[in-house]
Amino acid sequence: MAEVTVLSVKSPGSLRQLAIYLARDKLALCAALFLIVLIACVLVGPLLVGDLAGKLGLRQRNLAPFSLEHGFIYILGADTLGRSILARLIVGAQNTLGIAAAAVFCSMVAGGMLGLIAGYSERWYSHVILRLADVIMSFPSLLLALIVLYTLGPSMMNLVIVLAITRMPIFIRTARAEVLELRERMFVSAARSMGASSGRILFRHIAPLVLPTLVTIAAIDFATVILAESSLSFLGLGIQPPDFTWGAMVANGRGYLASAWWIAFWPGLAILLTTLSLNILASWARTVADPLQRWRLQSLRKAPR
Amino acid sequence: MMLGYIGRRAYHSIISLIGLLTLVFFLTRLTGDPSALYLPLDSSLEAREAFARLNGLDQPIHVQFLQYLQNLLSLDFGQSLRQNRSAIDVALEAFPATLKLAFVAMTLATALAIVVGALAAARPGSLFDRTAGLVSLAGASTPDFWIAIVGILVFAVGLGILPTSGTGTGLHWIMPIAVLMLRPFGLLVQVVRGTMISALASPYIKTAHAKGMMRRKIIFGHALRNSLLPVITVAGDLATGLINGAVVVETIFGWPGIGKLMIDSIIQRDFAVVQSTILVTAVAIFIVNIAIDLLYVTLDPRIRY
Amino acid sequence: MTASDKPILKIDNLTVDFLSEGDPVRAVDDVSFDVCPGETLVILGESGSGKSVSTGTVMGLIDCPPGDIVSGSLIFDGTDLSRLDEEERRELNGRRIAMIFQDPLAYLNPVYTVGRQIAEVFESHRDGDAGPVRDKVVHLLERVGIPEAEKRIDYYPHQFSGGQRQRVMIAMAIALKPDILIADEPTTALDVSVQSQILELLRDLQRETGMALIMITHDLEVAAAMADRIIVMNGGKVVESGPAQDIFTNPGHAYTRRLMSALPHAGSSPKQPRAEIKGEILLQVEHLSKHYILGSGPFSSKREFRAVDDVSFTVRRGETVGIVGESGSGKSSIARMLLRLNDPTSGKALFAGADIFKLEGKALNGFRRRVQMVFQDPFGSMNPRMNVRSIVSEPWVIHRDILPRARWKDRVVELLELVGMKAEHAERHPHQFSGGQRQRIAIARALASEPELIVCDEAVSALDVSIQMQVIALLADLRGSLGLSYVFITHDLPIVREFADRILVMQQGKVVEESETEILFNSPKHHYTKSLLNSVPRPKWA
Amino acid sequence: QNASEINIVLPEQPANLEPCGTIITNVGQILSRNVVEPLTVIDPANGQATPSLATQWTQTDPNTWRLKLREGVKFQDGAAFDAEAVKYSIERMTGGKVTCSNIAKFGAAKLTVTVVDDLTVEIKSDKPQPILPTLLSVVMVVSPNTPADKAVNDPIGTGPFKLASFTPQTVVLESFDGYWGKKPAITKASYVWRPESSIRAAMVETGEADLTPSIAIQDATNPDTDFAYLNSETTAMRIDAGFAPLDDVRIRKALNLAIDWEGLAQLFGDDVQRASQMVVVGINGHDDKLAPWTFDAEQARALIAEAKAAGVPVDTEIELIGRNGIYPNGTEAMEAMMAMWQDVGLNVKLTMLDVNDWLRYLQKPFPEGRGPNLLQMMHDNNKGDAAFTIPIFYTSEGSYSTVREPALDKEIADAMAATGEDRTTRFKAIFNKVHDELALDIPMFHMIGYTRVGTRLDWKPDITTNSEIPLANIGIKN
Ligand SMILES: Nc1ncnc2c1ncn2[C@@H]1O[C@H](COP(=O)(O)OP(=O)(O)OP(=O)(O)O)[C@@H](O)[C@H]1O
Ligand SMILES: Nc1ncnc2c1ncn2[C@@H]1O[C@H](COP(=O)(O)OP(=O)(O)OP(=O)(O)O)[C@@H](O)[C@H]1O
Ligand SMILES: [Mg+2]
Ligand SMILES: [Mg+2]
Ligand code: NI
Repeated sequence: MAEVTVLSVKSPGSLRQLAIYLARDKLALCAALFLIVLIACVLVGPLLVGDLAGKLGLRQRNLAPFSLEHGFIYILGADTLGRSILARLIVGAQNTLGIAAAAVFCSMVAGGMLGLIAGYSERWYSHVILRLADVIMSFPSLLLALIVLYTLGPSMMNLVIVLAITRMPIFIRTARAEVLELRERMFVSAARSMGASSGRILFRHIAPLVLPTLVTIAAIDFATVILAESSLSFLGLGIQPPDFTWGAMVANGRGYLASAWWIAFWPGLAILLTTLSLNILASWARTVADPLQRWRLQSLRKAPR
Repeated sequence: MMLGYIGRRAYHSIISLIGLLTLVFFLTRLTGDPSALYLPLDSSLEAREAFARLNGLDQPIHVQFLQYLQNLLSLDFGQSLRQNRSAIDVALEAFPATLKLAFVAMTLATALAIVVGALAAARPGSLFDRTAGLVSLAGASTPDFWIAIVGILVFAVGLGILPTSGTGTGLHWIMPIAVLMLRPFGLLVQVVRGTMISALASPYIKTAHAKGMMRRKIIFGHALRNSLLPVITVAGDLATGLINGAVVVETIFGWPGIGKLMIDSIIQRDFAVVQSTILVTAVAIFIVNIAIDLLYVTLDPRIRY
Repeated sequence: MTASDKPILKIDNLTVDFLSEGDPVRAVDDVSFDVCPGETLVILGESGSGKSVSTGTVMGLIDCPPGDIVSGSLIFDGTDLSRLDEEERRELNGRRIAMIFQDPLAYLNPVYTVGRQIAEVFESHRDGDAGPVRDKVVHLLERVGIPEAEKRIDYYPHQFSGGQRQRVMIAMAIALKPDILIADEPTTALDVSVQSQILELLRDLQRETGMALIMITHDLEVAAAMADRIIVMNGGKVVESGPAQDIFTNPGHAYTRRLMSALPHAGSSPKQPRAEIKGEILLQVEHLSKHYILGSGPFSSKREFRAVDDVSFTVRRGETVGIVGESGSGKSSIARMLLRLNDPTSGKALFAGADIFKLEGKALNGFRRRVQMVFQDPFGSMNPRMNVRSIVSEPWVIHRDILPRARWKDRVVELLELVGMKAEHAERHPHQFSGGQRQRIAIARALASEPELIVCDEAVSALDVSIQMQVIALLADLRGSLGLSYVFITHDLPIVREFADRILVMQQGKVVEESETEILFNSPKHHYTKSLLNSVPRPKWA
Repeated sequence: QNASEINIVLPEQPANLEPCGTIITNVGQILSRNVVEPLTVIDPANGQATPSLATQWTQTDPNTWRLKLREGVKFQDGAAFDAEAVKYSIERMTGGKVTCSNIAKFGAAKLTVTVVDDLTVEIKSDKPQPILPTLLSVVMVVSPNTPADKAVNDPIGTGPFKLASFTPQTVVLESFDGYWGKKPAITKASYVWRPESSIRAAMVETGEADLTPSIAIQDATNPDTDFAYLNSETTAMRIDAGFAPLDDVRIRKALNLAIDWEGLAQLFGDDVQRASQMVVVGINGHDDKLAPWTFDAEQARALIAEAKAAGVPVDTEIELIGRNGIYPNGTEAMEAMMAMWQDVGLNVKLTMLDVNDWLRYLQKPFPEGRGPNLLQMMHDNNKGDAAFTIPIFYTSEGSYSTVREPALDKEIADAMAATGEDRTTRFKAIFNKVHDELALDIPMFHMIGYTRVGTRLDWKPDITTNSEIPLANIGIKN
């Protein structure tokens, strides 16, 4: 998601430049490295430890972490069926990140787009969009999930649709709120006087100023979506066992917080670190994208004195 | 002009409300016949048919809908199948608890987030900024039930300073509110921080400095006021999220609110209650959204509808 | 009034850089000057020569980083300004040192009423003298000549005209009768009569309280009228300084000489009406009116304000119509309506025969290509996220047929150079420029789409005389070679006299007089026109 | 808080307090034998009916039973308990105007009640009802002032406690002074509900509550307060024998043999008992000697190979249908079993459904277009007799049944009509046949419930705790 903002910054040799900016912000660099590791997990994790993630060990249920007795793969302990938590974290990354990224991205893009339109235009459809947002907000996501489940059947696609739709209103309304103010700015008038189409004004002039806020929200929504996904699997719409996500792993450990904290803790930590990294990157991207703030990431060479 | 706007909005909202109820009515019926859920597992097919007949579920759906509309006109919202009483009573009874929780949690979260976010934005990259960011994000991306249960285990069982759950004294409020606040707080801190950084770079902040205003007043008077639009929008969205979704807190801490009621009645296919709860929350959500839209105009004189 | 000779503010060897990736930009280079109580120091200089930055440093308003004060000492009344902590700084700002910013719209907070923003000065420095703040604010607004101050106090900045905002800014600065007032181009948007009123007000204050005044201006007449001493800046350096009369009568430095000779009013060479303006009618405005609905809050009562009241005029191809008039008389409103940015309350405007207000779709798009505007507030009219290159090349993106993409880069540089800027400026963002530089970027952008009509709303008001002349010459040149027409809104009589073929004089929304330039200047009919022509400032030493 | 007042925390909020719904766990645990009393009570030890509001009963003919009622009993609203009241209560149950869960236990039987005298009633059924006294344990007698056409939330019965309040947070019962029996030690009981097992356990630990039923095994960590008890629930997988390859008995046996039962038991705790039949010990018809299947993957593979050789399409995908939240660790169990079956070479795919969806598979009519499937289920028979189990599972008409074996139907019909020792042996024979010979299902475990009882109370849970918590039996230690 962070990439979206970054791409809109057109500067020469922009990729290299971005890398330099990234190196300047140590925290953002860590975040980026963490995400790269995650992406590596997504790509090659299942090949490396795929079998271990599903391997039952009923006699080592709830194995405590930090013991090497059963091999390194059990360093983070074992879950309620005695499966290696580490292996499951690695394998689970794929589904988790896939679903969350797809859902958050769709809701941000669709919601943001609708919000831009609703804020900018005064035609009937902007009312319709807003009332639609009201309706979605009032419509319980669980009910929506059930309905989709019963009418369309369970599938990854449907899951993403449900999650994306339920998260959309916040993007619609936030984008619109910002547009309401931005469209009164002089540079919008200036663009209009030059003959810029509404589309250009929205996407070239207004959207770059709205996007940072949307990305901030999206980054946090990532965690929300991961957890929401696990509650939907309870209905049968989410990822179904033997497939799993971090959200499902957390939910699985729910009953064991008092007796085997590690079952919910590690996947929870993974979700937290992912969200955290995304947020740090989002705020870094925000700085990069804002010409008034960009100096924070530049090497400011002072004159000799 | 404002009254006209409110009137128009109310009118639109009523139309959307009717649309919503119709949608809910037909869509909920897609989620299966509830008869089997209400009878013991070993009850006979005849018993299930008798049940459907008794509750009018055997009628064609459009007949049921007409009946529903007709009853609506006389303010009869149907009977709860589960609870043996009027569905709207059930919904209205559950609503205040949720409303209280949501109100207190949102007020606190927003106030706190504004302060923390603004101070973080005042010195981006400072220690305070980084700590506040990490802590608030950690809170926002940790599963709420995790915090709730661990909180109970620590504060009620371990330290014995708070009651585990339930309602009654002021102490009973502490944990539910804290858990409920985390996500809104985390998200709002990020939003406030982001928009404030931009606002603080505006020229009018220079004017304020030149006037010799106190730093605190500049941050909270000038910069904050200009960044409130997205903040209240997001806060509003989160508030509506709490209105129909404080489920975890309600279940774990035993606050019998509307979120839990909604989930239960959806799972149990208690259609009349589903419809009534949605009606109640939708009205609340619509009102919140209208209030927020009015707030925009008061906050930013340039905005007009 | 006697200027004491102990400087209240003394600046020595000030050097300020702006840092970024690559080499720092030196905005101010080893500048020293001082000012004594009761004295007026005028800073003249080229646009972009570091006037605003060096005075901004005095108030501690340059963000460091990215700004970097390389060296220099700033001594105010015996205290070293660079050593102050936040609270001490705050005590000084607003009460003892005040500033009038160059770009009044951006520097006013859009969401607060002007009354409140002025009142904040009092509230920030709560001193003994009691009395309702509101009355004081109303009084201040009256002093700076805002009509209906009692009501206007509750309006928001965007409901004011450019000149009115500037006066709000001034009111704010003089609220506490500071020891030093730094006025950065305080009268760029004011018509001559209001300008003289403001200048008088400043002089009064100096007489009353012995205020020291540092005034940045590009307007040599104003400079002459106010200055005790003058310093002249160029390229970040002070190139000349001395008593006002000496500089005017006997300029030493080459740049100063160039300045003085560029003075258009010096030799009022009677201009012959140009022959080529007999072209067809390009723009015909008929009975145009604009009424604003005014109200201070969403729930307050509303009233109607006639900003433009039954205005008619025509512009021929190749002709320049100047609009001069009172600040707040509706000039910008007309401009905005002509550009279809605001809807008129009534009236018609025909552009090349088609009613502008009824244009739709393709026709509207074509119109927007043929008509451009330079906004009174150049900073606000540029997207803060775009760099100059994309700002200037935007018309080509919108209207694909103007210029092939391959030529954009060169053309941007060309245009920038035409308005006196440099190629390297293309990669910078609007906030990294001086007021005059932004104005020139706006002009470059207007020229980029190769329009037929340009509406210039105070388009050269922030430029120093030398660059002003360069830009005017450029515009005149285009008029000649391409048949461009201009609606030229300005307060600057010498410039309209030089540039416009015909002049409309506006007052309170109405056109009170319209005639050929020379006729107007030689035999004004309306008493308002007469008063305008008569209030040309006089040199202080005369 | 007064020493004789206790707090009980239940896992679920009772949706209503209709006395006709006491077989629903969270209603029964509050109302049953506290507010309303049944005509008979089942002795948990042997499954036999013992007197409650009915003191004696005799079968006058195969279809008719005559009951003697207890004397000197009053309803909490002052109405007298008599034959009319019993007739009213039964007619209210069977009238069809009130949705009555309890009536399901009677199957399709039609009952007619006649008042013989003040304290005698005669109950006539349209078919022989050998176990009517057992069935009468679900007949809760309510005051004649209870509306007959409307479910209620303010039950009035003859029990030792009367309902004081019912709010979304709590139900409060207070002792009823006019109770006919011994005065209970407890004067007031407040019920609250928390779904989270660990919270309930914590509430008893901190003293906020005195008793909570059904905590999760991992929360039952304190031997002093946590009691394990066989809770009458039996878990199993139903095999849909109507589809290949499940119509082949070798495959069904292989399914039973492929599971590492000991390993799987880990999920349900040390006290869980391996099941070989769908009823627990103490239920009439349970056969102690019927041995459960043991884990033998080799044999399972061999059986599958054999079936394959015989042309059975063993590679067909078999759908394993689970239900979310059916019992603790239910999903894990499904995952584990799926893995084990896959291990022996069966193509099993898991689908977890929500209750309503799952119900379509459980009860007839089954959904169209299903293929070979295994259904996760749990059966609760605490009513003392296998008659509540065998017919619905194994007859052709049985509402859960996927079997069509006329011979078996006949056997079951005979057993149902039999009484006494004969009845028991016949039931045992059926269980044996179903298990060893036909392998119609995959019985898993007899489940264990854990209840945490505060140290203040003197009480032990038993097999009936899932349906009732009689406050009168709870003593206070001091
Ligand atoms: N934030 C900034 N970053 C980089 N360069 C800047 C910045 N602000 C100003 N400059 C540069 O510093 C120089 C001095 O600017 P300054 O605003 O002092 O000019 P000025 O003399 O006030 O001109 P004008 O009359 O046009 O207002 C200009 O060349 C400008 O481009
Ligand atoms: N949006 C608005 N709402 C209400 N009143 C407005 C608005 N814009 C302008 N006005 C008022 O209309 C009048 C004309 O404004 P306009 O900006 O056209 O003046 P102007 O001639 O351009 O003045 P200046 O030379 O000071 O820029 C002013 O009195 C101003 O206060
Ligand atoms: Mg300047
Ligand atoms: Mg103007
Ligand atoms: Ni001027």
